[in-house]
Amino acid sequence: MDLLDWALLLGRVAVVFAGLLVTVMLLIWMERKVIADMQTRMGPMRAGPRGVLITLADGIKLFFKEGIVPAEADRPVYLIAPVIAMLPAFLAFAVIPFGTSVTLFGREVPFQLADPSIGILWVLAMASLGVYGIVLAGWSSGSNYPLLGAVRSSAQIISYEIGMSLALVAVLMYSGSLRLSEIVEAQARVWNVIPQFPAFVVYLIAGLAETNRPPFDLPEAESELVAGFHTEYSGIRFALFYLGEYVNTVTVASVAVTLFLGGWRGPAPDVLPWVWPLLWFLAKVLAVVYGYVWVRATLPRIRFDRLMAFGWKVLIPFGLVWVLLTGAIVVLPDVYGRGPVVAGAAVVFGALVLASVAAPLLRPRPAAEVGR
Amino acid sequence: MSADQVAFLVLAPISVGAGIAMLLQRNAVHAALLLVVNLVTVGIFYLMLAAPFLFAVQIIVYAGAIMVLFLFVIMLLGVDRAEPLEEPIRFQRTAAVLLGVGILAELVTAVRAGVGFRALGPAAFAETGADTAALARALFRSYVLPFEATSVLLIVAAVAAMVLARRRPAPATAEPEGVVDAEEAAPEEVGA
Amino acid sequence: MSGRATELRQETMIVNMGPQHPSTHGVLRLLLELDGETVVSCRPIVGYLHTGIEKNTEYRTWQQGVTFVTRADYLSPFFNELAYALAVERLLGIEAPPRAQVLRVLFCELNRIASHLVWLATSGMELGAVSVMLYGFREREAILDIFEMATGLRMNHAYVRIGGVVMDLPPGGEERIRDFCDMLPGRIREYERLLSRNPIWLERNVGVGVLPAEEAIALGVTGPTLRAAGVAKDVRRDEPYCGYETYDFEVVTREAADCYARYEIRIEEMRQSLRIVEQCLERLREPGPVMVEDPKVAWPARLEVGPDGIGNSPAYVRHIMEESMEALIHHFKMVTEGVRVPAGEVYQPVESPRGELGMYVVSDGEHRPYRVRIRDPSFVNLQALPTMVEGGLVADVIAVIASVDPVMGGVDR
Amino acid sequence: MSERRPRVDLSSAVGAVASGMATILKQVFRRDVTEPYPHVIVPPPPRSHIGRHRLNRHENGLEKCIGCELCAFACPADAIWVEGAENDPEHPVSPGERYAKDYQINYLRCIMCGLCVEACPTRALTLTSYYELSFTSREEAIWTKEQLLEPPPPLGTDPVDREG
Repeated sequence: MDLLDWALLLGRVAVVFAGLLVTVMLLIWMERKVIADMQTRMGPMRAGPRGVLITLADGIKLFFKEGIVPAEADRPVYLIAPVIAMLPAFLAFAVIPFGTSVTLFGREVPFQLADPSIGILWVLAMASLGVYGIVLAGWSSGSNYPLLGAVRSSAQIISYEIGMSLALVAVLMYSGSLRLSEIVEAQARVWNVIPQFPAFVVYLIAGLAETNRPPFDLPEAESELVAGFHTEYSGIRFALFYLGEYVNTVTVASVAVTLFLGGWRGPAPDVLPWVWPLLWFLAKVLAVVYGYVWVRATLPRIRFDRLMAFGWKVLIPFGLVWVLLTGAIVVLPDVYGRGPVVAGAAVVFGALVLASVAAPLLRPRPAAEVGR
Repeated sequence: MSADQVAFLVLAPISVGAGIAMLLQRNAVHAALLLVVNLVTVGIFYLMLAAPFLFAVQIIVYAGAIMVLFLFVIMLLGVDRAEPLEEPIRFQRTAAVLLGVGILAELVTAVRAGVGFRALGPAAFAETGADTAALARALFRSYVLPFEATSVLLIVAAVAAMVLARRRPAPATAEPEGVVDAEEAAPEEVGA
Repeated sequence: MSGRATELRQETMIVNMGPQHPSTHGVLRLLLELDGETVVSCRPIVGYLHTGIEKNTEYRTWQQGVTFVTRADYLSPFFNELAYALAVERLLGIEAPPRAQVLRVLFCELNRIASHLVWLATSGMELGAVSVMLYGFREREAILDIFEMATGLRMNHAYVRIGGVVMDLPPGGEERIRDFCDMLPGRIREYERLLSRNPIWLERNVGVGVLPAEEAIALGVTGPTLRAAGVAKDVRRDEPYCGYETYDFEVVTREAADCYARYEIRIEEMRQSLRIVEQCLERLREPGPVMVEDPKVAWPARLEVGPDGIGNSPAYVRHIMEESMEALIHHFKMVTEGVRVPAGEVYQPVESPRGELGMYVVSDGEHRPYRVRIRDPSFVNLQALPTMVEGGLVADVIAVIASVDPVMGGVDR
Repeated sequence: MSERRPRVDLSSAVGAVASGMATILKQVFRRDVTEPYPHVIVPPPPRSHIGRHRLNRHENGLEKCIGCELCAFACPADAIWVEGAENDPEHPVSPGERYAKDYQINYLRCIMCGLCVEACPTRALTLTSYYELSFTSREEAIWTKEQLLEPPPPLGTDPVDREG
């Protein structure tokens, strides 16, 4: 590595950082607009054309607001918690390939900050660190509502991380690599979302929980815990939480795009070949986020005990079974050849269909059901 | 001086410092946090030694899961208060010192002798980037029996912990508030 | 060892939910004792919105009282006004003209829909269904527009007066209400599509906050909360007023006694109210006076809108100022002294959206009430809150408050 | 407390969520209900008396108010202060014997109930729907006779309230 390499690396970091900030800015605006649209409202209209600068305005406002430290707070932890919440969110994005590459000064510059062999594990590692910000913020505020929020959050994030990891494991087994660029390569023909649809669904649900988005926004749950872990935060420190949360949303959506939706792949004309993948990537991320906003507009907030039950009793067993199946799909043809495996799968599938048809008929009719 | 060396020189004092500070810290949450710092720096050392998989596992499992559970318990039970000073086990301190010295001696001898360690060096993995695959091969082919035995052991331990920690189901004549009364909970099921 | 462990077990957390809290319907304060997230005990504390409405009425004329009581339960102003007016009319031994009665029923039922829409909106918001909140308020806005068109105000109308109502519907008013009646059923179906079978909505509401009939009756609970326990109690049916016995509607009940049953009841009640509104519109085809003729009782005002705003009509001004000295004297007497109500006491209940809203009015024969006591259903229903939430989770507290739908203005008066 | 748990099976849950999401999407194509207030002002209905009062004059410029204080009597909130006085026959302020020497309405007390205009025997006092009332001090909230005699400007033109 010579000086130019270093400069290019630093440049990439700066560009990605700034790009992420701008994306978050647009994303918040988009979310507010989309949900307003779904609620027959207009949403923000004042700052900038059709309110596009509203996030900037909010950010500036928050920056100049007084930051209050509660008397009961554990001061050092309280002050550092927002930073801890925000940093992993940014770091996680480092391994996402959001385009192909471009040649600058005679060097090839990939649209990805780093492509380590562990790839997706880096994202998981950073996601698991992100919980500290929330937990510490809740604990250090020295107040009851944040504490409840923090407890909820740590339980929730740890639980759903398992479900999320299982979904990712299935994809990794299917693609045969941890390296994100290779996973994107492997989707040149078929996007993973088709063979790995169950994993996709599990991932999206777990992703909602990981980013504390409705209907899984229990750590915040404004109607129960006021604002959950960040009840006591104000000013720029509150803004950091907000920022971290949305960067997380971008990351989760980006991972979904990379692992399931073919990453930056998409039809592209020959002009400016490096721009199109970028646009495709952005479009796919926005589509995923649109889906998240749509879910937010539709669903009520789930209750905490049901959330945990859903995570442990539905998502994780389902994920385990799916990992097992994926393993069978990947390994068995190598061992026994294609034909017998397909035949065996057909027999098992048929038996399952038969069983699912027969089961309701055999079961005695339950008495008066609730919530018809 | 290479970039790795610079990083090491910066991180090593932090790591050791965090470890020592953790021991000296009275506030349980602060101590746990310092442990997290220590774990993360160790993870970065793994990264510098070209063992990214180990790094990921270190962060995900130790820093991400175990320490969060620690914090969870500390916050939930409010253990961040002063503990009683009397020692439940007699000669605890003497035993601790003896054991500590013993382990130190063992470590020193082992490292000096280099018994059973084969220095592969980063280069062996960095070429192929295949440390994950090598690890998987070791775990799931060569040592699959011990691996499975360990997992069974862990599951047994987890189930046992759940059984021990479980509250006895409230008796049929539960009081209207639905609180489990202190007297009703048998002492032995409260977990040691 | 066991001593310390039990100490841990017993450790509970006291949480003040409110008076500043997003989902306590204003300024309700709940002192919650929590064991983890389980509610061990719940003590509702009221009084943060005390406005002295009851006491104030003792220092105003009988007619001015309407403007006070309408502010008690601010989500159902017509019901407050109606209960008060009916009580005073009973003391006076008069009855409002038929058209006024129909208008009263019409506005009360529209008001019931509006109030239930606010309930739907707030409970949607409190359980996290934000869109339902906006849809609920959106449709309520249409009702408020109707109110504003007819009474000139969106809330606290002071529209129902002793002896009738202050103004008839403006021209075009009936069509406007009819349009609304055409629009709403589709919207109600939309709410149901969003919520009724939604798994999360079911999880949050079914089996939550159960209040069986015996307990509900013992605690004096009325309204949808009582009807959700299968008790078909409805003042409109049991002690009809304003001719409710001549309207065709059903008293909706459910057996489950939980939050979901209350949800179903309120949704169905909106439909029943629409039925009544449509019947009212039929009856409004017949013109007639909206205020009693007796100048010793009737509030002397004939309002008309002009370029300068709303005020007494020039014809009426000419009448009292130039034509009839007697009318002018009555006008002055009514405004300054008001009506003299014979001594006696009366309890007049009406079925408000939240239950039995009663006015206990005592007169000592003077120009002012001796005492006006409002039996507000929110206040009484709040008593049942601890019974419903204790043993449940914090999140259930929210669902239960939402399903009881208290309005603190009515609770604290 | 009886345990009643909802029975939710997968297919009906997925169906319900899907129909809910479809309902939400339907709203996207509905007209926005937002009133972009200072840019577009929806006129209140004619009867609306959500705004300030207005003291009226006869066509010949004399004030309609005769200082009878009925409005102050009718006001349940004690928001109106009227001081009547004898008209100077040479320069009458109002037709008749008396006029309002002082007339004040305290908008911190006023509840917009409209009893005052119902009490006014000369239609001297009317209620308008000019709702752009904002004050920064208690003194400003008490409107004097001179202010009340001014007809209200069209909505949306008060410089104080320009940006809502």
